[in-house]
Amino acid sequence: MAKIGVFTCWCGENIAQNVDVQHVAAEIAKLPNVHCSIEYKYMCSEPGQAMIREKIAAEKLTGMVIASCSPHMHLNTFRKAAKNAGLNPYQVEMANIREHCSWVHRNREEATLKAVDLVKMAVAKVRKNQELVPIDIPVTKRVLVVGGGVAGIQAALDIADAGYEVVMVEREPSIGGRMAGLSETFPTLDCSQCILTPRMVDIGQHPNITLHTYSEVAKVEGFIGNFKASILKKARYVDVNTCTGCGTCWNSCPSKKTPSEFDFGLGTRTAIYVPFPQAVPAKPVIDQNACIKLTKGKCGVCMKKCQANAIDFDDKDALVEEEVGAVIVATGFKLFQIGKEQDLEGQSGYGEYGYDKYPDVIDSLQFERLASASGPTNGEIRRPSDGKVPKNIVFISCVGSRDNAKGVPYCSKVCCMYTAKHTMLYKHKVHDGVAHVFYMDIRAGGKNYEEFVRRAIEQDGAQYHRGRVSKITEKHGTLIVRGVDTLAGLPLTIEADMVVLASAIKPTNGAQELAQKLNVGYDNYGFLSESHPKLRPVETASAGVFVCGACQGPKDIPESVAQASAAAAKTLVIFSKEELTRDPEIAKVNEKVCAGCFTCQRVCAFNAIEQVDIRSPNGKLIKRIARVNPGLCMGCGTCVAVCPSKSVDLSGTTEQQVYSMVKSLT
Amino acid sequence: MSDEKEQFEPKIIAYVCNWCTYLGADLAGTNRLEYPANVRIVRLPCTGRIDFNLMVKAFEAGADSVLVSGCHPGDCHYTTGNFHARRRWILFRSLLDTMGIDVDRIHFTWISAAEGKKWQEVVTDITESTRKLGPYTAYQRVCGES
Amino acid sequence: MRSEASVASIDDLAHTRVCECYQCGKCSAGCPVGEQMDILPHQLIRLVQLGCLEEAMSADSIWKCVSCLTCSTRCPKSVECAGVVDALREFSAKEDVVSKRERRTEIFQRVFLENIRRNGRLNEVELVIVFKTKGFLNDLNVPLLLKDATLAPRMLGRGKFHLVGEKVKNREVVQRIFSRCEATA
Amino acid sequence: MQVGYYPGCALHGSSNDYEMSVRACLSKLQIDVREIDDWICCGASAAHSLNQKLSVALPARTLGLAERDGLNDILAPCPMCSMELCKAGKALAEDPELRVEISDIVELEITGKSRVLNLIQVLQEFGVEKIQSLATRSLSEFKPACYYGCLLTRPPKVLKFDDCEQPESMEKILGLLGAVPVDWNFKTECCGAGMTLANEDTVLDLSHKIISDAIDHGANCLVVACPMCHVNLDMKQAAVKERFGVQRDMVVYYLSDLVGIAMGIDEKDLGVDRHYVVKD
Repeated sequence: MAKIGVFTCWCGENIAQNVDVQHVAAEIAKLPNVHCSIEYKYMCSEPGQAMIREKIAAEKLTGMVIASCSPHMHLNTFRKAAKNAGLNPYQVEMANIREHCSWVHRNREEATLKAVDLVKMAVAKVRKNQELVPIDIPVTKRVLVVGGGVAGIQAALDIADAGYEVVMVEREPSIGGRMAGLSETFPTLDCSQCILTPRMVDIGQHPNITLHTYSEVAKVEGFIGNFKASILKKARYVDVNTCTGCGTCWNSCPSKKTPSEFDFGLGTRTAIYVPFPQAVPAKPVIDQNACIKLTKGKCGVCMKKCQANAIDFDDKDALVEEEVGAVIVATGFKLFQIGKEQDLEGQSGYGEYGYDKYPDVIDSLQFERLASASGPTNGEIRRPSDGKVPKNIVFISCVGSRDNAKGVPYCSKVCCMYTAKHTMLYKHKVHDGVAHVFYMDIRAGGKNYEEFVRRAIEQDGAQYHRGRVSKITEKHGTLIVRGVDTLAGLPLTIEADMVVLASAIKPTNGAQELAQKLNVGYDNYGFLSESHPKLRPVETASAGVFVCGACQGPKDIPESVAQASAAAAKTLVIFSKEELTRDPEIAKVNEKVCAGCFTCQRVCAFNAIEQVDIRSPNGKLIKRIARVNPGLCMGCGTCVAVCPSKSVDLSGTTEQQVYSMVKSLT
Repeated sequence: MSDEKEQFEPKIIAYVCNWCTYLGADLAGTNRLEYPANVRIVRLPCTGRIDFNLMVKAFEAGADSVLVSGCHPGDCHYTTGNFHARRRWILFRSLLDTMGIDVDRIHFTWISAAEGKKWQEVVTDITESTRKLGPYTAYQRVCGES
Repeated sequence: MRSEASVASIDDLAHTRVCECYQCGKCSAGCPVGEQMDILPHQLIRLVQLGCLEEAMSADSIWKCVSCLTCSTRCPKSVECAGVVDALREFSAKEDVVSKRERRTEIFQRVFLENIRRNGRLNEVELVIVFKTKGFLNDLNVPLLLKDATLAPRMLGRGKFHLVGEKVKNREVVQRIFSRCEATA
Repeated sequence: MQVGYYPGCALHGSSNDYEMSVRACLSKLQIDVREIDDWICCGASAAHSLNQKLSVALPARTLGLAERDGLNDILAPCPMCSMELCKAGKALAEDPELRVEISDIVELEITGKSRVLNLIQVLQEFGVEKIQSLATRSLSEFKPACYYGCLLTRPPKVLKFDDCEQPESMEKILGLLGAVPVDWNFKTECCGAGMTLANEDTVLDLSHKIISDAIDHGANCLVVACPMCHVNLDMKQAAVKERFGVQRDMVVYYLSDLVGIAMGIDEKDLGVDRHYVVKD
């Protein structure tokens, strides 16, 4: 027989003013199973809680109702009190007679009547409550970091330094990402490689970090605390363990004409190569499409020269499995393609700017390589067509960004800043040169950002024109740029030696496919969705999967790094416990009646429903039914509503509980 | 109009989600926004949980109107629960209509945690409109007989 | 006369929404006749956005426009800039606020349409003679009247001139089409 | 292959050399060209400048006549006509209300389903390889700057023809016939089009830029597929020369002229001798 205690709170005058608390307590005392009904001035106060604990123990209560404020306010307080007194915390219900009653109804008689109803409903519910035990899930204290750019590096080092294992997967032969190719960084103009490469070395040498470069995530299964990732290690044809990175192979490779990915086609590389001298690992890969031995069967110079016998032309792609408890996605960005080829419908590129047609029209990442001391020109600004030092450069902002017709409608956020930086770097290297910038708005919100842009204009003399460029043509090796200065109301034609297009930022190739593997949402452009834009900025719809860096939206280095550390912190929260405790108020399938229609599986937003085969002892399939994975279920109850045979129910809000609440109003 | 009808106080049962509308109603309280005392809230995790049976049970319990309210589209705490609710809602309506249930007594709305004011307005409107419709004796008669 | 022109009626005629323009100026940058314009294309759009329609309708530049569609084609917001210019021209002519300096261009367009109304197809000789006469009556500019006169014999010599122009058989229907379009516009 | 034919006013007026050339060329290819009976003017820029409704109704009448005669494909060698017909056809096909209204105005039922093609499209449909096989002489002495002007590719959403910024369809055809087209900048810049009479200054200025860029990039002739471009670049070339002092004369061919020459048609039959600027 249920023994229910009901505790009605005055909340000082907050409730008592408009609700006759004593009347409520007296009415409720008449209900069946109500063992005691008590009112008190402040139930949440320590004396109030002490009284509750006493009553639970003394009266051996099996359930209790607190009639006071919103459960969002104090349900946890009273559950804790119950637990301390030996009552299962899930046997506690609240009736909200403050926010939903005394505060919103002035008529004391009506409010009191309603309060009685609300407490009755809670009593009806608690009669059907069951003891629930929080679910414990073991945690694999290892994290998978996808992407080895600055965001991934930061997250990985934070977690590894905290003493946990990190598995890092990077698609390219080396980690470093976009930042490794940048020249100097705004607003401080510190050298990008100087600040990044030591961090890259840390990754390579950290005892807690396993690095898979030239690898991709093939599959991820499981749930928070218990993921299993398959990682495809692409054939490298070089044994990283025996290779010493001496460089003999790439210095002797006869296939030298492949455009360098790292230099965005401004330089060339050999078939066996490291993308850049500071690469981590500093071990080469063989490009199977460029290698003469692999394409034509003859050559093998590198193998003959290699003292360490590290070359293996029979190398094959391989899958490795890694078990992890959390995943951090840091796959970064690529630039919008300015040429004709586009990867999204409705985007068409900029034929009017002649990118792909005029060699001296380049994009902003290419300019970074020209300005970089380790770049194809050793940091001298020389134009690609003839190596001449350009005396006039036009920089164009918002190419692809804020362009609903051809590109993407959003602002790429960093272009204003790096364009200002480009003008400065150029002026510092070519003192008699003129840098023109066409912009629509200057977006320089950030610490020392506005000052930086003003410095480019006021000290380094960059010529800023507010307006877009309409067309670029070429005459005798000079680019004719037709733009406008809308502030002066003048069409402008500028003869330039080189044009740099600040192309829009888009998520990198394959980000959407990865998101699908991880059950993480993404927007129309492929940027991954965080679970709340303000309060859960690195979490995703998948528990245990976090995002950071430009894969979530355009952002600069400081922001990427900050978000990466946030993702690391969230991961460490998971790792701080031996076992994860999950709320037991989740769905459960009655396997006896489940007909295996799997409607529930189709509506579940969390992939929490699995198909399970029920077999006879001799292995014969009896039936296939649905089962809820307690690690994934979030307890929304959508499956309960759609189940045609009513075989699923939601603990804590069972069908019987809801029915009896409603029935109590009859 | 008879005095009796003027004094009719309808019984309204509201199924609301825990994360948006319940908090919206809490906010109405915090801001002391007064509204008629006719509504009884049943707190559910998500409107996705609401099925046909819950609607019928409410009328069986003597409700004169039923209100279903959850998060705005795109704001669901559980990503898509409210979409499923909305989709099912379209089905319910015609099904309930076919069964002879007065669909003017069923209300579906979205109220966010920030919309205390909207909660006040919705409850006031529904109370008023239900008061005009009068007690749902038609259902109660059928139900009583069966 | 109260003006019929409004932001809404211009949007309607041009099948566009001028409010979408964010004033990047790409239209003005690419305009082949931008250098000759008193008010640049993006400024025309801005005037319409602000509701300063009289200024826009009496601008020289709406008649300088050669309808090459470069502006509309390159607009990042897909605003039909050339369509807006057409709408402004239509209202400007209807409400008789055409800039004095650009009357000749407007007269040319009117003469062209009258020619089509009469013949169904363009009669070039008639077009030239009527345009020259009306243009002369407008500004009494003798050099402009006589210009190109020397081209005529050369054109005749090359068989490029038909003194008697073509006419369509069913000219009544053409006239009815004109009347109906003028009535509904 | 059979196509409906809409010459437009220019080809039946001062640009009759273009019509000669098109007809000679298509007849050599044995393309059956059927002129739309009693077609009317498309209204050109005068209509869309002064009466938007008229700018739909005039081309719609012609489209209706073509539909009545069962002509599904219509060749309009003048890009202005072609664009106006396409634009009206698209508007009519997409808007049922407009379709009813305009059908009443023009006294013909219109669906807007006929395909309107420019000269390049007709040659492409016929098959460039087939033209190549009919060629009797190489165009190797020609280094044309192919000039598309405004309305062959614009507005791209209506015409859906070639790349509106860097078109290449004429170069492909002429290249296969042995010509050596030059890469240049002003392929799609405007020449002033129909403003020849109303605003000559503009036309001379724009034509000058086009002709000099073609010369700068090593062209020895210009190729157009538009009667108005031809007027501005050919007839006005003397005036351009007088005002700006261009170094040399540039013969301006219609696309059909060069295709015809490649197939061995006599230049006289193509009307090439009637151009203002002729080869010395």
